[in-house]
Amino acid sequence: MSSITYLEAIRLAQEKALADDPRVFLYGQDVGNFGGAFKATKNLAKEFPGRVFDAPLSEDAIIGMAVGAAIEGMRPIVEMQFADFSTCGFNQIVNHAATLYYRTGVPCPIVVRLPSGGTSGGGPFHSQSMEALYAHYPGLVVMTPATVEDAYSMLLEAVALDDPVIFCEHKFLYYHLKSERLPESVLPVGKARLARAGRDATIVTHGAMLHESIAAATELAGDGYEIEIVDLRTVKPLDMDTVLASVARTGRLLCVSEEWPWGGVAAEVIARVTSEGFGLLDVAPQRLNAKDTPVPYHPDLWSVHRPTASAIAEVSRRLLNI
Amino acid sequence: MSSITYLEAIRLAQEKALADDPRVFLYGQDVGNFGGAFKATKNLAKEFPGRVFDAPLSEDAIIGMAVGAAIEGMRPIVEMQFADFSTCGFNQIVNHAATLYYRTGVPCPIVVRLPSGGTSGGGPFHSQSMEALYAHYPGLVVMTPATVEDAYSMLLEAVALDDPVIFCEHKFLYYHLKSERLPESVLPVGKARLARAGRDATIVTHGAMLHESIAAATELAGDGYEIEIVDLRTVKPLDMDTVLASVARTGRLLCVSEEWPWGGVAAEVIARVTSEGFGLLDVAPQRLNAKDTPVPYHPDLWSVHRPTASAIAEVSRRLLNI
Amino acid sequence: MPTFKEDATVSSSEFIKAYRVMLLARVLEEKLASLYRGGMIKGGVFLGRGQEALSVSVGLHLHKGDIFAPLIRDQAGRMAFGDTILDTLRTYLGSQLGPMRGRDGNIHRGRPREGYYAMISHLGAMIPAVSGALLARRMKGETGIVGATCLGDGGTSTGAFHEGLNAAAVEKLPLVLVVANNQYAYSTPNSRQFACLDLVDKAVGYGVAGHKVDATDLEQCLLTLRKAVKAAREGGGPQLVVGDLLRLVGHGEHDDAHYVDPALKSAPVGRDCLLLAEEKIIAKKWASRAETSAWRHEAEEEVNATVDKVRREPGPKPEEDDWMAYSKSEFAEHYAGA
Amino acid sequence: MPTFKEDATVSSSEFIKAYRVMLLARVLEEKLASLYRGGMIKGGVFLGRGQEALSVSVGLHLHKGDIFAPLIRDQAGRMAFGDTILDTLRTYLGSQLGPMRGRDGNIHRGRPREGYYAMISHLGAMIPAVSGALLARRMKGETGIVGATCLGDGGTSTGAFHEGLNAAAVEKLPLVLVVANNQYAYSTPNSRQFACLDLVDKAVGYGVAGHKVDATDLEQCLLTLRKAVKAAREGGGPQLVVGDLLRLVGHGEHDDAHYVDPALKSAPVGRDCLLLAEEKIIAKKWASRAETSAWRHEAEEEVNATVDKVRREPGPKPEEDDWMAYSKSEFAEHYAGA
Ligand SMILES: Cc1ncc(C[n+]2csc(CCOP(=O)(O)OP(=O)(O)O)c2C)c(N)n1
Ligand SMILES: Cc1ncc(C[n+]2csc(CCOP(=O)(O)OP(=O)(O)O)c2C)c(N)n1
Ligand SMILES: [Mg+2]
Ligand SMILES: [Mg+2]
Repeated sequence: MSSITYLEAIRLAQEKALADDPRVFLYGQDVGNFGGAFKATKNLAKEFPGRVFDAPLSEDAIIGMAVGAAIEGMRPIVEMQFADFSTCGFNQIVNHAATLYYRTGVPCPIVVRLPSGGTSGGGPFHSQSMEALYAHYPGLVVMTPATVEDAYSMLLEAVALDDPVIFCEHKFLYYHLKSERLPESVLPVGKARLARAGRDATIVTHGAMLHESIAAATELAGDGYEIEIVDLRTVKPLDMDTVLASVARTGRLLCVSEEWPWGGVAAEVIARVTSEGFGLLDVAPQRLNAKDTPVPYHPDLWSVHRPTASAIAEVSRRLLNI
Repeated sequence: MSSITYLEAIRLAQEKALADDPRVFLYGQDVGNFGGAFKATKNLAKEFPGRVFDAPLSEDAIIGMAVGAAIEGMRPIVEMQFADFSTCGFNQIVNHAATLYYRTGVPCPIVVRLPSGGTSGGGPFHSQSMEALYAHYPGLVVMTPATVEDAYSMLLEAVALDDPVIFCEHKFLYYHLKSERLPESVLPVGKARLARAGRDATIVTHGAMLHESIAAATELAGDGYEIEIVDLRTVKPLDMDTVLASVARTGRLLCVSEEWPWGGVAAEVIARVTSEGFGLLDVAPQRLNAKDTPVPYHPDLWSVHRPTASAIAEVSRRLLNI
Repeated sequence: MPTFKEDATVSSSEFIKAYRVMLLARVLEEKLASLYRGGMIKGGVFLGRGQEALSVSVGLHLHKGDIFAPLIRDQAGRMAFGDTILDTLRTYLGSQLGPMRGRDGNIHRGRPREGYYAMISHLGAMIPAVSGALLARRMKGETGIVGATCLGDGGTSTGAFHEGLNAAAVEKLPLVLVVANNQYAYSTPNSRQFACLDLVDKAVGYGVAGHKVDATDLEQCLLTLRKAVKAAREGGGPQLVVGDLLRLVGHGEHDDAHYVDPALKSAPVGRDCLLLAEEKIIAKKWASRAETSAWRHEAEEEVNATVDKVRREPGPKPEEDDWMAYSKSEFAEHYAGA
Repeated sequence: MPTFKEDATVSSSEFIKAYRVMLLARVLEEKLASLYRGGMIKGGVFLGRGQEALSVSVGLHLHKGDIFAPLIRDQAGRMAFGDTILDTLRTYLGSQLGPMRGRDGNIHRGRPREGYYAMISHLGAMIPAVSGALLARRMKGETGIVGATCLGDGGTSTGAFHEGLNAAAVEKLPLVLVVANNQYAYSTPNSRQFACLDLVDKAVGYGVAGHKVDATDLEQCLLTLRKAVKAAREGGGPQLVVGDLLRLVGHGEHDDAHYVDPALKSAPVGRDCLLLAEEKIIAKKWASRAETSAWRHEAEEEVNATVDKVRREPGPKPEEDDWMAYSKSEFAEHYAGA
């Protein structure tokens, strides 16, 4: 098997879900014959006739229809063309899908795929990281796969879950991230992963920021510092056991997140670590998010708007008191 | 002047804004002759003909129209019938109003009034506290007045600001909170207020939770503990100077917020305090939010779903190691 | 357009059946209003007085296995579809034994597993949900199914209405969307809500069938819904039914509806569909005045007995609730303090 | 319906003026496509090839003081309304001197202070914005103003379209909403987008005037927009204009549009409005082939010269940006690390 991209892993996971479970279907703009704006559903309409189809330009209806289909026992996977457009289907996600189980006892097994995060030139409306927004609402599972393996296995798990899943797949990783094979064994849903072992500080991160963090850690390794990195994988629920265990080892915490700072993943992780593991911290925990402005479209602005390996390395140095 | 309710203060502020500034107008469902679902615009349509009018049942259009009117130099105040329905106007708020200044340099002076928070029997769709959601987005000022005086003066300031303001007025305070007079001098926008002086611990809170926190502090005062309380007033921007100064005095921090925990105001405040004032903390900061489920409609469930004075007192005791 | 010659009348038994459900809904709602004034109700009370004829006609034409997503003013339609006095009172009185276990209430109640959907408050939102349910049924190979949902004149202004109806039309789903134009959305009159001459004029813009009915007239409602539901069931795609009527109560029981134009109250649209139906029964000699009184009495007895029973039922116990928004208990988060 | 007898022709000078703007837009967009292939463009490139006749007709009928919120495929309409080659290239090439200072780009550019609105990506969103602007103008006592905005066939499926047009209709605002039905929304054909026979059938459901035009025909476009804009300006309320045409490029320059039905390409709807307009000019002897070639050459010269100039302009400097989403600098938050 030749190497598989993150994007192809998502396509393969959907293909497997369709093949394995007759309750699965795909709905979204251009996901049918065209195979999706990013080709995440390429060939699937042909392979699974009547189960992969184009929706009108109606995010609210797309999610609403998925909710209804889920009540009837189906397992819809819906694609938003970009995460940013999910604001138009926001009400159905947070007020219908997310509340259904609590209110009625009937679960709502939908998967909403959000092509997320920044890419060069994407601009304010094709770059957003919306994981914190959805994680704020009770009832939603929010996944943020950072590797090809996780993109594949977590999407399959998302489909298997009875609860609604917001699946934040990162566009920056679509083409560049590659793997030789699909995973055989996987971590359970809600478990974070130790992406890199270290002893001097812990970086807690997710999504595309995992790779920036790894690059920063590599840079710092050159100076003799060993940074441990926790990839959250799902930001809700949060695997505090893994995070706290790492902080217990290192005593230092940096949270790196691409979404905006106020109330973001980094804020939540720091709040949790400090209230649950205050004594583990030797110094003030730090965070690094995107800047608190819309995501600029110009590549030169964008590349400093989001956290980069060099910015992460710089904050890490401060954290390490170098 | 007989005593003024929180709700009446909001009405009076709108009356004054309409009287003082010809650019101000009111738009929203039932805000015209009917005077609004909560009567926050009572008589204003009659007093200001052609400037207070009923909108169709269209939150997206209501906000969108306010944005357009603001570009043309007006100062619209729009009312959502309940904060919870702003999810249907979410896109215009976060992607249009919030981004306009950054993208084009043209400010977007709209005020979106959100009747917020829980009341007995309100249930999942008439009780939400959405301040954290909006604060996550760059470009929005998020106000959460907790007193009659602030309801009045902050709404006037909101209208005067060039930036879009999400004005979270708390329904629980509408009728019960009263004051003898309207404020003469006011704190500037973005400044928190020391609502109660103390030395043993700091509670940082906002909105209706201010009053639960005061009740808890009063209870603890009976045991000889002096709790300092900071009322944030605006949750974005956050007045960290006031918060940090208080924590510097007390060494102990409890954040109390009615919205959901994940990424809420409490999480943000704790993240800020620990990263900026770690050394000030003697013990782990704590937070108390609503439970992580939709807001239940039954009064007996609701009354334990949100933080109450007794729950706050209980967590405070743990914080004080009693 | 097909003509349904054989369908053009309503039998006395069908009419009486519908009338009795309307009457039961009316009696039950009068009780709810009285309990509300007595401070016995948990949450708000939004009644369907004056809208029973249209609502009941929806519920009566649905079968077991169909889908129904009622809205605010559908007590009659709910009961016609199988909801009970007991479930109704359990939600309003806050019994733990109700279908929503105290977590949500009143007009939001439902039993989704039985095709009886539990509305969220955001108007219009049930339209795509029912559409998606119908799509699911089609994918499962079920045929002859109908999904119905109701809406007010105000609800037609929502984006959800538009997107939902359009998507249903594209898929040619068997959706029956019933709009009760009661002239007001809370206090907002039609003139501030839309500018088309008639809401049914929207049908052509979606490519769906449109039906118009005088919703004070039970017979016309029954005939119109019979036709619309049949057309949907037989593959005719979405059906938009618009009924004209007047809300004969406040928006909710807290509202005195002083803003309602007196001219509307005295116009034909302001007539009470229940009274008209009763008059027809009498005029047609399908039953005597004594019989209709007995029916009302029977309904009152049943409602009162159920109130007595439900009042003795326990409310939800906070300490027994699992406080889980997830079906998987591993997903419970433990927030400090909470 | 009023007939505009005196308006029923387009003068040669008006036609040629429109043609030359279309030509300039076409030439500029061809350059953008070429720059895109050369990797010189920042952000995406979405072109309006085939849509110039409809688009230019909108821009040409607006005055200074009117409002225009163009969409993806409105290079021609933008230039007719006053946008320049310079501003266009500055955004696409990422010059700091462009109207959006590198913060947003390309089709999102605008100068709201001059009535030239800067679209957000979320389709439909500009409709209520223009409506609100018109409401504001009315409150300020300005009359005779028009606000126009454009949309695609796909955009009509959004809730924003519905809510915005309805609200404008209720307020009887002078809104001209121009729908370019180019048969596809990205890859999605009309058959998966709506079920009405024609999008103009939606007009009656909003109580607004509807206009239909063959959008490959410049003269018809000019006449139709003249009529619609005049009607709006004179108090006739919102005008819904639907033009049929075909997108003659990919959705964006990354897209080869292989999914476009060949039958559509060879149908009348698939004709190139620019070629048709040129043929008409020649046939009517309003200009010679040599003159039209000279016009094209002139446009190319100007575009090329501007590219040369803009390429030498600096891009935005991150360290000089104030990174403020607020107009009040006190509101800048200081997040640790950032
Ligand atoms: C999206 C949304 N916005 C606002 C409300 C608040 N609200 C509840 S009922 C109502 C009026 C509804 O009017 P209509 O649709 O005509 O139904 P009716 O009450 O007349 O039966 C409003 C505005 C809501 N439920 N949903
Ligand atoms: C609300 C929303 N959803 C999705 C998109 C992504 N998107 C951009 S253009 C497009 C197709 C638009 O089709 P149409 O409205 O027909 O305009 P055209 O591109 O054909 O001119 C889509 C789906 C968007 N911009 N906005
Ligand atoms: Mg109504
Ligand atoms: Mg199109």
